[in-house]
Amino acid sequence: MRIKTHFRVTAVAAAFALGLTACGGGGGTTDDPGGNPSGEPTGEPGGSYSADLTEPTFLAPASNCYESECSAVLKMVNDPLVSTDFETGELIFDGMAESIEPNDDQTVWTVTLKEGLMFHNGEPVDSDAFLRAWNYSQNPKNAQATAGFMARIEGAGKGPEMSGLKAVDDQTFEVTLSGPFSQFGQQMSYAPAFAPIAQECIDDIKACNESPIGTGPYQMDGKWMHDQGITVTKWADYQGELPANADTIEFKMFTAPTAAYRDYQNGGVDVLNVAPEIYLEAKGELADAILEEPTASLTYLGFPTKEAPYDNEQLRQAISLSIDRELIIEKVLNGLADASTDIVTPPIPGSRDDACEFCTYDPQRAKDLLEESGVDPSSFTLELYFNADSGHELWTEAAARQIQENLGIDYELKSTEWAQYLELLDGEEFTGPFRLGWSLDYPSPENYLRPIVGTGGDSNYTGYSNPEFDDLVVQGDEAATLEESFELYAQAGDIALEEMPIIPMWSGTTAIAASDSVGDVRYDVGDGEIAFGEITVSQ
Amino acid sequence: MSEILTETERRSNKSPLSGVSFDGSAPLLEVEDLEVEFHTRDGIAHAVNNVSFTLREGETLGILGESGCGKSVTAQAIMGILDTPPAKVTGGQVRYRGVDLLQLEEKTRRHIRANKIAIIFQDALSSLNPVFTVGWQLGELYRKHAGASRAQAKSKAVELLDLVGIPGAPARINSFPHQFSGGMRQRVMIAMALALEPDIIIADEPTTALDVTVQAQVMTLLSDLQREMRLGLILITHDMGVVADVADKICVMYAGHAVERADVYEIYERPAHPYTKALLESIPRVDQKGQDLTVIKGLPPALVDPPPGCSFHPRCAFARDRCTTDEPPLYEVPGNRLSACHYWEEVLES
Amino acid sequence: MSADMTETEQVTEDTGDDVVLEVRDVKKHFPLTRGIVFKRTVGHVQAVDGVTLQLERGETLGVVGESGCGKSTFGRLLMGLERPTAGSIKLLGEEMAGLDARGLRRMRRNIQIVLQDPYSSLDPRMTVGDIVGEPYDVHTDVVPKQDRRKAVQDLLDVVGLNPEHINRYPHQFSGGQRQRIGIARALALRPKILVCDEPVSALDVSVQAQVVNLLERLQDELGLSYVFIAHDLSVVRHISDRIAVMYLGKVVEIGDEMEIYEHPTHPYTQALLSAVPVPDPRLRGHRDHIVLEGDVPSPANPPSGCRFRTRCWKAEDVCAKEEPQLVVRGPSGHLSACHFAEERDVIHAIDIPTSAADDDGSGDPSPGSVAPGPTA
Amino acid sequence: MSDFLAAQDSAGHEHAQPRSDQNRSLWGDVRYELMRNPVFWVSSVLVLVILSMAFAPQLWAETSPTARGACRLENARVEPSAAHPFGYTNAGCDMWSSLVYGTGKSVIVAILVTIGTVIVGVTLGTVAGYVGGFADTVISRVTDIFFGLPFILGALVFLAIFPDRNVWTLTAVLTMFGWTSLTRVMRGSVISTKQKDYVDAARALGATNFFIIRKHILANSIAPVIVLATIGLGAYISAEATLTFLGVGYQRPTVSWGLLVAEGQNLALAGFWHLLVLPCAFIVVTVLSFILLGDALRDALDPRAR
Amino acid sequence: MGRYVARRLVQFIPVILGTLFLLHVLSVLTIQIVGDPVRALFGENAPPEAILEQLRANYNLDDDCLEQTGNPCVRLFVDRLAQYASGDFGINFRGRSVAELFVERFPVTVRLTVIALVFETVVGIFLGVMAGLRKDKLVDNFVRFSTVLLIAFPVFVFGTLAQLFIGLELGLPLRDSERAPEWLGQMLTVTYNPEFPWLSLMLPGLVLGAFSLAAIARLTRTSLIENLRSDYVRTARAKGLTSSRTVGVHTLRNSLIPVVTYIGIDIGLLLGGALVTEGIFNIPGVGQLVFLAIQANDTPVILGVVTILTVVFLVANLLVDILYAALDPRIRYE
Repeated sequence: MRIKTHFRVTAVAAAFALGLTACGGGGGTTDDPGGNPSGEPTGEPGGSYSADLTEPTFLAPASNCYESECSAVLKMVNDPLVSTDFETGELIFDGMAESIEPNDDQTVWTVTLKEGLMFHNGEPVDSDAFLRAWNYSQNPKNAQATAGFMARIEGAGKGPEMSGLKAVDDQTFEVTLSGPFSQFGQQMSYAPAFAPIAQECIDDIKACNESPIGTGPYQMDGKWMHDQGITVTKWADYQGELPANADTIEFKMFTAPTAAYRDYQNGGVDVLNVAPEIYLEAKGELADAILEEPTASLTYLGFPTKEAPYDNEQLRQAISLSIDRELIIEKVLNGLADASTDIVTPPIPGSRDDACEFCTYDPQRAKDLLEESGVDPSSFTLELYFNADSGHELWTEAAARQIQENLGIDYELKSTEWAQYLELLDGEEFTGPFRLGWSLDYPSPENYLRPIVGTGGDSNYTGYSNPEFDDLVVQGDEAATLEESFELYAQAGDIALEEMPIIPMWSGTTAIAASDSVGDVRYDVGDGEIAFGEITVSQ
Repeated sequence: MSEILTETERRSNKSPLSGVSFDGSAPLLEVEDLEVEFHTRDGIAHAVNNVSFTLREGETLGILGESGCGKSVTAQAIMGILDTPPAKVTGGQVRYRGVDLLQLEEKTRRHIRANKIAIIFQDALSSLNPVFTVGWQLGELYRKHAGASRAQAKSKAVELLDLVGIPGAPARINSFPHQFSGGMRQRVMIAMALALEPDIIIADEPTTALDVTVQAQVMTLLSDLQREMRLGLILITHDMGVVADVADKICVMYAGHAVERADVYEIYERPAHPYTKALLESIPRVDQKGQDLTVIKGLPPALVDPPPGCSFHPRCAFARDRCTTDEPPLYEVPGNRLSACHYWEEVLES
Repeated sequence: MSADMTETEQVTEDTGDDVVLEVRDVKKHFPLTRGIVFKRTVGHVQAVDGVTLQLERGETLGVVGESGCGKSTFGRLLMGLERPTAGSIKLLGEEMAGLDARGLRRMRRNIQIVLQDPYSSLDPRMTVGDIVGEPYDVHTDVVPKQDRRKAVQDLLDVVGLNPEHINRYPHQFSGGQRQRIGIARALALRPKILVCDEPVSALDVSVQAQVVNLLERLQDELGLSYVFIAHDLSVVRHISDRIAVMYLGKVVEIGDEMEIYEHPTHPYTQALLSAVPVPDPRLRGHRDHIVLEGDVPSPANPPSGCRFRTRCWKAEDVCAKEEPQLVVRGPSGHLSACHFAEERDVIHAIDIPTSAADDDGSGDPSPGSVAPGPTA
Repeated sequence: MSDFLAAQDSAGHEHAQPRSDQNRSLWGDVRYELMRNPVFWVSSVLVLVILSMAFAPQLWAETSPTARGACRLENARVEPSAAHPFGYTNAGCDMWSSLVYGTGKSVIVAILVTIGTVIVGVTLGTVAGYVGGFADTVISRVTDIFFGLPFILGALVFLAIFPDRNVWTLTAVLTMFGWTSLTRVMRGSVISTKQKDYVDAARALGATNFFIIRKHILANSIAPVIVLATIGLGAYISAEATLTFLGVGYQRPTVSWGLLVAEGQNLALAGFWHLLVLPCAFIVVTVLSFILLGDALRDALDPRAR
Repeated sequence: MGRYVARRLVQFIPVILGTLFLLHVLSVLTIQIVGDPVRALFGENAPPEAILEQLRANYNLDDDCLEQTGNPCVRLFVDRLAQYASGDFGINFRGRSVAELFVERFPVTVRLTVIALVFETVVGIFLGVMAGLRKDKLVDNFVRFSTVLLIAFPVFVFGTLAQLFIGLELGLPLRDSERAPEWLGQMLTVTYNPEFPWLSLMLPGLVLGAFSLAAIARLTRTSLIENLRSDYVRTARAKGLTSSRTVGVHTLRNSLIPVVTYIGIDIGLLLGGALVTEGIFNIPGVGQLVFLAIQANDTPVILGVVTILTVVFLVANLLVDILYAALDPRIRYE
């Protein structure tokens, strides 16, 4: 859930970063969701520790939180409505929802809340708290960052209140969607977008932003010290199920990953996201003490499929085959990635490890395909686009060089500012392959396929459109069971991987360092975050 | 002259010099065979060569010469304030009351300055520190040499400014040098020189930059003070008129050499050195009209590479072959005079 | 002569055919401004305030006075380097004030200047040839290009420099030689008038005479007229035919050299002359010694009436009220601007006792009482 | 004219000899001074080497790191060895050829900026200093405006506009924020030159303002500007590195010293010291050479220092 | 004196207006050329247009002129001036008041600047004096070379090295040690520590001041050598003063005049240029704020903060001018 917004990437890390994107990715381990502890577990609750963080954008209302920094904090302060099991894709009711039930055609969803929930300030967490928050979020006037999550609800974006949202009683409310959508439950596991809001908070959002009133195991200890730190302490009256081992967690803000690492070396930080630019140095010093976990972030190259010569399917396949992903991962990304085998990244339920035929390095086959395609490699220059200052220079250049070497196509690297890049994207003005990344909003293959490759998808910048593909995705949405839907999504994915409007490159890996004084450090699959609540402190 | 220093101050002021035994009967200042060299990029410049003279109490010695003849260097060598390097005193003695200053430690020498021998520079504006008030700069002498308090120093400064005829002294001590006119600044310089009641004052071109009317004021002041305080005054100038007015004895310098030494009346009446003679004939006089100005041909020599023999010979009307090879010694000329010319008799007669 | 004689009358009286330069009531006031946003004029520095005089062909007019008396500004006015605030300057009968840039350029061939500082008046990065030839670059029609080098060498020869040194640079020359270069440059356009602004005051004593003699020779040979501005009264006397004494922007006395030096009538002239030291120790104590008190008042705020009255021992009430006109006063017949003009010999020894007894009356520094008269 | 001169009695007056026997012009003096100065020799040889690398890198390294097949990812970060004494860059290019070919990007910008700032500074400084009055007020205030904007901040704001950062945009931005000091120096210098008597003398000759500026003002005012510009040149090389480090300078695949340093910054600490040390050494030596050259020039040009 | 200050204050107005306009034009051009900063807040996943529009309106970025490349948007500028005049510097993209942000961060930067200034001035002048007094001797050459080295090294390299070798190698054992006083360890820290607002800025201050230290040392040296040759120093010697007094009192004060001028300029460079140092040592200062804002095209912050910085710079310069006048009475009485 980090990659969505590029706050950190564009705004911060770029300055001091030279490696890859500074953030890890959403997702988590595919194995034991119960925990994969590193370090010496102490098991004892109590104590305090500190972790590095980049200044979040907003802490309140939660619906304005659409990046990893704020969600890391909000995760501690707010309970989720519901979670998703990455293994099976099923919902887990460890949050505020007692149950979430769709009707038969997946259009009306009934949410029932647990009893006796309250905010840190004592206000009850009832249906009104959710209606208040969701209606606030969807209202364009409020310009909330996650307003898009409400888009499927009937009447969203049209006024102060959505017609599709109704409270049945204090504990129950009903959500009516404008169309059938089987993954709405999974979507609601993106906690910030669907969080409730206290009346006190909505009355004075500014104050609330400085000191959010949440529902989670931790509450704010003092105000948000902008650019310096946020401290949370255990909430004595917490009724929920989420773990809260340490008494206090101090999030220390760093703008430069190197500065964070220096403070880690200095003993000032206990838990550290090891950013790519310091990975090699940290690896040299800490070696196996670094915890490396795969994330759900996908890096890919998109083609302007309506532009010659990129309208040629074989050329696209040839280009994909000519790139040695493994070598780039080893030399440029320092091993912090896994070469793609599917558009859907590994930790996501429904992802596959052998789906992509053209994703392996095979220069000979690439040459053959190029010949078949009938495209003259000397007739054009491959213009490879990427957004500047975000650590993509090195690998795009390496990829371009491999294409040049294996296919004989000369290249030109084109980089622009992020804002300009987005304008080019929105206008579909690229004249060559372009770099993009993707990460999930909710753990479903649909969340990859439709936006990126689907006709008119929110993030489909390739101009690609295949009715057969779209149809398969819709069928997946409407399928009665998860298994059925995964099967249909897989069929759709095969079409995309054959026609290759985008070529998947790799999915990311995150690296975490922890000091001797903390234990039970785990990277949480679902949150795309370190499970801060589970960390124990040796005393 | 008011009693500027109290007895205690006098004593404390003398203490750094207590180890030095001055001979009260010896002449105030004797300079003997003084030699100063400058090490420059183009070679060694002999700025002062074997210069000797004596100064007694209440006497005014005029050192006359053109720019670059070594007269200011001589003054600074006596004061011990030459920049070393590039300058270096390579020989001779400077005896104050019989004690050779050149042999003294820097610490002792420092106390001689201002206490015994003081100097007045030509350009008072640049010689006074632009960023301190005049009162502060005067008072500094009392504070550093006599241990006076700030208040004492201030009142002494006022007395001094009064003494040198600066109107409104109590207010003026808080002014900065650039707020004074040229003449007033030069009075400040004189006040500074007088502050610690020295025995000798060296005035290095004290009036050159001033208008004639102001020059007259300053020279009058200086000679009055000299007479009153029985100072030994060394007046360094290129202006033959100024020395003629006040000096008892004259020493004429040319290219680092003292070429003629004599009583002031003698030297103007019958110069015994061709350079002195030529100088006198080359300057126009305000009280005469229509005199022909004799031109001294050529230019003063470069000190790095002086001509052999007599350094004046290339410009001299009396020069013969001998002058180009033999450096003339200081010949004794009747009338207790000295001239560094082989043919001084001829000059005297002409 | 009556004191109410008008200025016009003075002028017409002296004007002859041979007048090459005629200055009438010329003034130069520099505004003094103050203000934070908008500058407003709060006063004027009256650098030159109503000077009237003429210069005849072949004549040398000496202009003397203390620093700040306006003599240099006067020189710059003559050169057209400053535009007069009021009054007229006629050069060879042509009014300069009304000339445009082109006309002024043409007129400049007739009047040239020799500046005081031989160091800063020559561009250190130009060769002597370039410096002396610069007038020809400005006035390209005077000498054809191919003849310029020769012309420059001739000029160098004229001023007594080796023509072969044409490619040398100013810093390779001594002060006196530089002044010769300056003179050569001034002569290049064959001017009729040379304004010499303190041409020898920066020079060594032994070299001064070389330049003075050169100027005299050039005048004889080329028929030049000089305006010789200097503070050294000895040199001025030596070279000048007529002398104008300036004080605070005004001419206080003007007349033939003999008149001014031997029979000065203005107290200021007398003070000035008496202060000039004479290189003759025998005159010590035997000259009339007038020591003026204080400094020249600020030209921005000159005293009322007679400007000299604040330093004058003769001053009476009338001096503060009425400004004395520059008219013929006394028997000698030259112009003087003093209500109490009176001859006095101040440069010669006063023929009394030869005793060398020290005089102690000369120069009483107490204010107000200026010690005039003979002592001993 | 000739008759006027012919009228002269050329006999009877002797020619005074110039006092100095060495026939040196003022610039000759400067040259003489420089020749004696070992610092000048060392720095100017280095500067020549650097310039030749900038303009003719092929003299120093066979292949450009941007040439096809010049870089191999397999070689990334390989440390110096006997065969490759400079090792390989992070992108697997030969470090030596990267440094040599990077010289141009770094040094040419500095040279262009220096030329640009000198042109702007000299022009505006001359106008402000010579014309004075209103023109001076306007130019001085505009200078203040640009001066008031801290250099790095200004450059960041400005460079944000030009996403495609190349020699020209970097030159433009560095010039934009670099001209002010030269203008101020030139203005002061012109004002002091303007007061020199030889300017008056030229005016007295009837020279036009243009003539005076051309012949006297420029030549006599420009020395401090030259000195400052030389030192500035070094500073601009450093500035390119800093801007690149901040992410607003050059971008890959361009090769520049700043990029190499910025890239080597973190990798050095991971044990690949050559990635930082080598480009840093190039920058430091270059900046040092230019500053020392400027120093030597200043000493030679300043008569008081002799 | 009062008049002098008043005149300088009046001169501010066009300069500040000019600087503001310059910044305004640059930021407008950025939006026109680079693109919509609001859209850039969201990544690949474009939000509903209604939300973008609302945000644009919130940040005053909805004017049509922002679409026309080259249009200086004078009207926006006038609006902004009016807004500034009322003390409102707008809000940033995170909804926080720019003025508040500035006030929050400014003290940190001021502390950093003060430390850098004190360090560079004290050490710089000391080195300059040493070198000046021993011209062309070993000390002089050492100072000369080392200062040039400081100038030549890019500050980020210098900062990192200081962090590693001083902050970690030297400082960490001290901080871990029981015996070493805490303040000592904090002085040699690697990151800013709000609990030690001065001490933990020491090392960054040194890094920040290093460049100017070199400049000041060189300036002092030159100026001292020049002044040592002056007549009034000769006078001081003739007055029989000790050489330390001659140098310390009579020469140094005069020599500091150009140094003070430089410091005036330097305050601006330090305030604005601290961002590299602030980044390396994680100091939440103004430079970093602007830097982040530039990265995010956060126009209100760029304009607001740089405006305030410019005013601060100009005020600092005024103070320096007054100090200058205090040092040099010739200016004072003009």
